[in-house]
Amino acid sequence: MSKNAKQNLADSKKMSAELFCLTYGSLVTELLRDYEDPKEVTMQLDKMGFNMGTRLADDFLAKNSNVPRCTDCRQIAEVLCKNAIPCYLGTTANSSNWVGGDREFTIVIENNPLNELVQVPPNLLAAGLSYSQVIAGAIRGALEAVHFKVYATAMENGANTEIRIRFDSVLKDNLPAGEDD
Amino acid sequence: MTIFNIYIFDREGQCLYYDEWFRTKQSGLPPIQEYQLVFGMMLSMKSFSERLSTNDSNQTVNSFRTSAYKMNFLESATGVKILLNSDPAATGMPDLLQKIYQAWVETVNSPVANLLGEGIDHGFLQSKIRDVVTKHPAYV
Amino acid sequence: MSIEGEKIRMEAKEKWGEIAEACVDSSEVEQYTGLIHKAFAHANSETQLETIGFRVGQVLVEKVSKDSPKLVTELEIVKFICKEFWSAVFGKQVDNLRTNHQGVYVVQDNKFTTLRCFPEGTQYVKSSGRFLALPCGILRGALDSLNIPAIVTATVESIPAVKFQLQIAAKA
Amino acid sequence: MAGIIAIYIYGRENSRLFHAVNPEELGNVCDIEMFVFCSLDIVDEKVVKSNEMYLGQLFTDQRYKSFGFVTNTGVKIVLVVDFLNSTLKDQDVRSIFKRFHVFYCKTISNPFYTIGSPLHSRWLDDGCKEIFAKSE
Repeated sequence: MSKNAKQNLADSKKMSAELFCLTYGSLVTELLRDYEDPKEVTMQLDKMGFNMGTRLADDFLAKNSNVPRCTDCRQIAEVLCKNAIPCYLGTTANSSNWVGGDREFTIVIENNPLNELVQVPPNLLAAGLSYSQVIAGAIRGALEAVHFKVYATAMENGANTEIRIRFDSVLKDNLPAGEDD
Repeated sequence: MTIFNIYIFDREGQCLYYDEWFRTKQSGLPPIQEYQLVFGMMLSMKSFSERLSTNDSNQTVNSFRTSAYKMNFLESATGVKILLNSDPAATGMPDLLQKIYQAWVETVNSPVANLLGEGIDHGFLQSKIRDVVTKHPAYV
Repeated sequence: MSIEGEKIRMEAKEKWGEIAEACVDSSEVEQYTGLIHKAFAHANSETQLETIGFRVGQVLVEKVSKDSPKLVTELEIVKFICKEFWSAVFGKQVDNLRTNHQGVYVVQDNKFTTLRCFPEGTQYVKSSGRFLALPCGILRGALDSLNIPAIVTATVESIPAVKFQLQIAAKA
Repeated sequence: MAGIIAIYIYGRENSRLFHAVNPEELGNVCDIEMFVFCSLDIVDEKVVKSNEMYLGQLFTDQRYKSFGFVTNTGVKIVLVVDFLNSTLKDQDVRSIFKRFHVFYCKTISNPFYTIGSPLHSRWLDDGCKEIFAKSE
């Protein structure tokens, strides 16, 4: 690709990232006008993320055929940090403070682009607004699509966003009637 | 070398898509039963190949072959199952299956499909999949 | 979510249709505000998207116009929107711009970015409206920031081609 | 960049959005305010004639001189500099305005900021520390 074509591509990627973050921010403030209660807005963001996540799983798997099948949380965290989050958020992530026999861990998303230019008012934070909960919802939705039931909550920590994930259970494939596997 | 037909199932075993290119013999079953047969075959294939496995390494069934055809499998972690029936000597099938999976994601799985509720226009999916299959070297 | 939304909205509309005739004065109507809201929620999902877009446009145009030359006349501003702003935000320049020189501009984009997942042709034209509310808001917000109050509407004859009408409000 | 006294940002209808005065000049804030008001009138005059955002020097009295910058969206930035300052080149003033325009863009990108209301952000604060720090 010629130099300025590459430059245009880089610009358009950067601009579409800004467009996405600005639109998301404007959506959050619109929800706050609609629901007034920040906790309710956080739940709406989680639901929205969940619905996106259920479809993102297939989108991600179609684009990354080399991703191994995950069977435990360590592998899930590895795929999230090394493939999924860089692919969709264009930033790096790593997992930390594993407890409960590797069933509970935190994904730390460094310099989360979603809230890079965002200053959430302290009163909203205190009242339970979790600005990046859509990401936690998307992770929960994507993992449910691959039969892992988890709980996920997002917390802001300076420029980073931490997603606390707790594994719940493996969802069995529900077979069509009459098919006894 | 050629590609005979294709089945796509969702996680619950519902046949989302069927298409054929070179098929001279029919199964004699109504389509619904044929789809259930194919889906049941894939589940059974998976389960007994696991039971007979000599070690507990994580394995996937990629295909089974007869003298006349090769049934190629792709199952995504989300449970989407694609079965492509091809000439026994056909090569590059895993790559073709992955491209079909991408075509399915871009149409049926796209945000538009969900919003429109009644599901994406079948022709849209058909044109995409036929385009991918007919352009593949194994398709004569 | 959207299918149930549609069903709920339809039922609410029918129920409101029956009740509406029976209502004699406004006090009676008040009891049904919840029902009315549900019945006409569909419309406000597009207005909400447009409002969201408006704010995005106001900010985006500041960034995009940062490095462009000084824009003075209305035509210069609309051209800037159709070239630099459109390609920065919607990925390509517009395909055609026409004006009647009385404050109405018609902008044609033959492959509009928010409709690219749609199957081409006319089959889904009537449900593409929701996908154009946000871009209309973005354009209205951008024009507003450049001191051009306008009404932005979009029409689709055949996906993915879209015609945007910019009606510039007469200067006070 | 010695001798930077203050920086003021105004919205389209001349509503004040931001101002910062060099900590060493806090004693004469009133004079600075008066000086900026005069500079603002010159901005409105110069905007019509100028064919670029940078308006160059606006106004001067024996103590201060001011430079102006207006964005396409009508946001005005006024920079007040010590009259005796000679080290500050035109290029430096332009780059200050460019940087503050970026800070302005970042600040209004915060979804919780209402357009047209006073600006508060770490970018603007850090920017001011930087331009005021170098002045001896």
